[in-house]
Amino acid sequence: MSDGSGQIDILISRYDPERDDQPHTERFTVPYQHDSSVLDALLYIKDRIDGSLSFRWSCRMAICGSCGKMINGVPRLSCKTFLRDYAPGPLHIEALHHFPVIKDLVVEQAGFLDKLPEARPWLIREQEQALADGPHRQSPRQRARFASTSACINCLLCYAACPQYGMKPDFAGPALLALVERYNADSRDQGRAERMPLINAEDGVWSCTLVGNCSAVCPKGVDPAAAINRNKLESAKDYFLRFLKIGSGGAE
Amino acid sequence: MSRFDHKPRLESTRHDIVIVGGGGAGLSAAIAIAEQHPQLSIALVSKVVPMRSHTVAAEGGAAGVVSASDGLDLHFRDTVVGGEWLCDQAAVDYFVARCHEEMVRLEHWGCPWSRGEDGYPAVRNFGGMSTARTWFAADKTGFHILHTLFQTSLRFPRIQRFDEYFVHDLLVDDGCCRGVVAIDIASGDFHALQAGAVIMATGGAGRVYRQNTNAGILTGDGLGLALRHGVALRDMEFVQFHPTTLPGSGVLITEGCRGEGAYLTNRHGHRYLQDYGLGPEVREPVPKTMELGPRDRLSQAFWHEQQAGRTVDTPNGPAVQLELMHLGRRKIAERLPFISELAKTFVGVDPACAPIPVCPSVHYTMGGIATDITTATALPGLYACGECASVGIHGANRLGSNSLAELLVFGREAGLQAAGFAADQARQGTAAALAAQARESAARAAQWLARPAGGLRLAELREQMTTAMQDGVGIYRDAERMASTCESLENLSQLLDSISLDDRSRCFNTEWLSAIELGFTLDVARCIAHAALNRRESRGSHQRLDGYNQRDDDQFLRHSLATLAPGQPPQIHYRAVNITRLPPGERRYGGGSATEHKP
Amino acid sequence: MSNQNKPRSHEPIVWLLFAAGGMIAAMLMPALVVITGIGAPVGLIADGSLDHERVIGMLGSPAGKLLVFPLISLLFWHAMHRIFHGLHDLGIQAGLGYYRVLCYGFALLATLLTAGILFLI
Amino acid sequence: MKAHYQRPMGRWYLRPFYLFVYTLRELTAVFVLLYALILLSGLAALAAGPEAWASYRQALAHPLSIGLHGLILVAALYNSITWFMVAPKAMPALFIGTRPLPGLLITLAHIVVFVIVSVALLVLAGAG
Repeated sequence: MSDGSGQIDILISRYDPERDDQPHTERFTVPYQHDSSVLDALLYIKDRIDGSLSFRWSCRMAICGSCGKMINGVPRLSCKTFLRDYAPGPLHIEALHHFPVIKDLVVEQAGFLDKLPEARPWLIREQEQALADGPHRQSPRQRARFASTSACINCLLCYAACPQYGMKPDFAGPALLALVERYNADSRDQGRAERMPLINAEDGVWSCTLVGNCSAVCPKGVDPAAAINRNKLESAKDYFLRFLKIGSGGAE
Repeated sequence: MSRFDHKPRLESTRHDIVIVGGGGAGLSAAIAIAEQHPQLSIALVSKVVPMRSHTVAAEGGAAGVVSASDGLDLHFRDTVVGGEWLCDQAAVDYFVARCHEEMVRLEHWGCPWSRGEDGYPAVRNFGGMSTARTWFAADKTGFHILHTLFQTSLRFPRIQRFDEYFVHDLLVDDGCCRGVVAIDIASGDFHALQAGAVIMATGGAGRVYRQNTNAGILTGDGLGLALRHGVALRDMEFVQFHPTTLPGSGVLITEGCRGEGAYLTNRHGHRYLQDYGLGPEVREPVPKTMELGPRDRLSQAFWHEQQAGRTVDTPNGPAVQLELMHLGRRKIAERLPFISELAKTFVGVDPACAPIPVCPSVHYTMGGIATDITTATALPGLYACGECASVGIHGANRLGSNSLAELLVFGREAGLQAAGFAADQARQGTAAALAAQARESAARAAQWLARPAGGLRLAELREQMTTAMQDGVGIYRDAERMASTCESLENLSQLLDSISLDDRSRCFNTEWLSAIELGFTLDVARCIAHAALNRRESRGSHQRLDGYNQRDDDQFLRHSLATLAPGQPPQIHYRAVNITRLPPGERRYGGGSATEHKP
Repeated sequence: MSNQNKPRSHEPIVWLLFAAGGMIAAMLMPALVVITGIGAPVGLIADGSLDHERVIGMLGSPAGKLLVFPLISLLFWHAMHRIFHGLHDLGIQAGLGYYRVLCYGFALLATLLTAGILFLI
Repeated sequence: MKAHYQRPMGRWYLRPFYLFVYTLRELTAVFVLLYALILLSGLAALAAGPEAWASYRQALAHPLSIGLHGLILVAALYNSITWFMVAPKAMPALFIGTRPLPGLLITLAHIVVFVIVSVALLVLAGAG
């Protein structure tokens, strides 16, 4: 840990689909201050050294979820990771693991985005309340039940951290299953039965072996591993108790 | 060399409505259409995946009259007075009447509003508001609103998303906006989306300044697009400086802190706002007093403190101190967890133990694409909503928490209006003309990739622009510096064609996009600077030091309208403000003297 | 788009057995290993208590059988479940269904064997 | 047109270190299996009669067997600790008011029970 400023070497994994068959590494040297982030370094390189370096970024304040990269092999938000912690370097930046690389540090996110509707990530009510009837009531305690799962910014670091997703892209994955839990745990929601098929599926909670790495890398404290594994018990209950619920409408 | 052919492809699709921008306003519009007109096809085009849009970074809350002691009239007055009478009062009336309903609608869609013990959504105080009416979800209100809207939009298969498509031109035929041309960022191919109506919801243009709270995507694309097709930008000189942001980075530290009772102190520990007509000093939050004053006044007070040498020095420039310590760790954890995280991460401060160093940064574009109360622009078929629009509710200074409410109210309005327009439109006859236009526009955009090497660096030009804006059109302005900024910007826009790119590839070429963005941003910057130079008075966020230090209702109780013709500096015109029921008066905050502090 | 046609996984059956075995392994196994694998063989356990007759008397009682059966059989399920998933972790794709039958078949066999032996005692 | 690069998974279970930690946890299953087999064969010996039981006890007393049990013990302890560490994630969420019960507390509770049960078993065996 150095607290001052200086220079740091950064190794960046580059890939240009129009020229390359596989990525190669390029070295850049950038200056840094005590508060320079990895994103600052990438912007410095793009602006002053090589404009062809491609990466996603936007808010710079760890809330939009755009700028996840592998930083020395660990998935992190580059806006929230500081060069001082890696001095004197070198620092290795790659595209998020487990996703197909489009170019340089940019990955194809369809593996998450296309599955989103399967989570039914919206409030499901048996009877929708009229606007005129005002808001639903929900106590602070009830709200606390889904406060942490609702904090997910979809940055996909958890997918890059999950070897099971890496081996099996059909796996719904940590963020999606955390989203399922977010709505299921919302006292206003009545859509659990609609979401159970995803939970119960082979590609649902049952592809998880509780590596736990998703929760370790989450920059927002979501704990997807807990969201998934709590639902293993729910799914197991659903598996055996569905026979007892015939006619109760509990199961689909 | 290349494994692929470089010929730009141009795909073409037809939709009933094209929405440009996937933030709060665009999503509100899309959902409103999908709900009310399920037969219409909607294309939601966004240069980032919708949940990355900058609505996500809004923190403090969204206004909506809720309590029995409050009333629509009070919200109306706060907004009009806060905007120093430059608000369209009919629009404000329309707006305040619909805020509450939109908050409830969001609640029904699952937005996790913070709650009181009674189970009803809680409200907090906000600057310039006479009572607590700001709905909030801890200090991540924008995040929760955006994700609620995005996730709710997934219910509607009629909303077809074009994620990471960059719109670089509008298609206009027969005097009507008929679609857009976009670059599919991942492939670099072009895509023409023809439509019966287009809604612009691309957000603000904070990136015209060097130090701002805005995301990298806020380059004013929508404003630039409208401008190039002859639509005027209104009140562009009014740029909001948020008084509490982190020095250097400009990371936003929400007004919600002050809503919860935080203090602002100078280097002597003195709560200096009482010296600027915002006193008396109160311990507990009192609406419209001290730290709950409006943003323009607070940013101006900072400037004076800095001039007087009473700010604190940080490695990234002067700052004052935002003190939350007296709120206690528990309340900070419950109400302001994100601020806590940001302060710890970016300046190494635990706000429960030490003050956060803050200073003003550019935050919000109060002007925008001029629309009427129905969000329609002067170009038939083109609608605008959210920060990129000027529907007229913010005037010379926006009150915090009115913008999140605005994008819900007018996003919905834009959706419904555009749907009505599109349903009326005959679709035949224009396809060939539009296709030709799209081809021509795509060829122009592709020219960037064919330019000779050895030209100017893009970033150099951008830095010169943001520096010129920061220097000339800041919190306090004078003719000399504004004129110099105008001149620099005109020169820079001439140099745009001398830029050459390092990246000539098509696939995810963000340098190419940045170059096109810079064209839009520069045009917006020029409009801001010229509109500012021409407004010879001081009002709201536009404060002058050069003899025009006072408000001048006789001359300038008027909207500015900026238009741009190729090869010429922006033209500034003026139009009357729609004042229906609250005549101009004195703008008064705090319980003490009404005399404003002027340099 | 729809998730309603996703086939239900039968994993809950083996997962419940794995989890129960895991709890037994985590809570009891270290102490049991010390007792049966180290303490008893080196003679730390009171003399005579491990005589054939006494052990039969203990484990052969209905209560003893009720304790021993889940203890041994669930350890098998716990181990075989992890071993099966370990094969997947090692990147083995081909024949995974075959290995599934093999792994859980082995656990089932061991369970039946345990029950059979206990029945005989 | 798009040629995306898909990085091979390689030997992820060995490197980086935090994934190797997981691999070790999964590897304890082999030792659990071994121990289960030892127990089962003991049961079989018991059923087969006093002679078989005696030779089973003799085999267990062999230094190799003691060494193996030492290894099994290490693996079992590692399995126990990792099991207790993930326990908070596998059980229903607990709250005190609006605050989630810290996972560490749940892990500690498991460890306390583990220690009590282990000591009780050892004392019982020693006394037995």
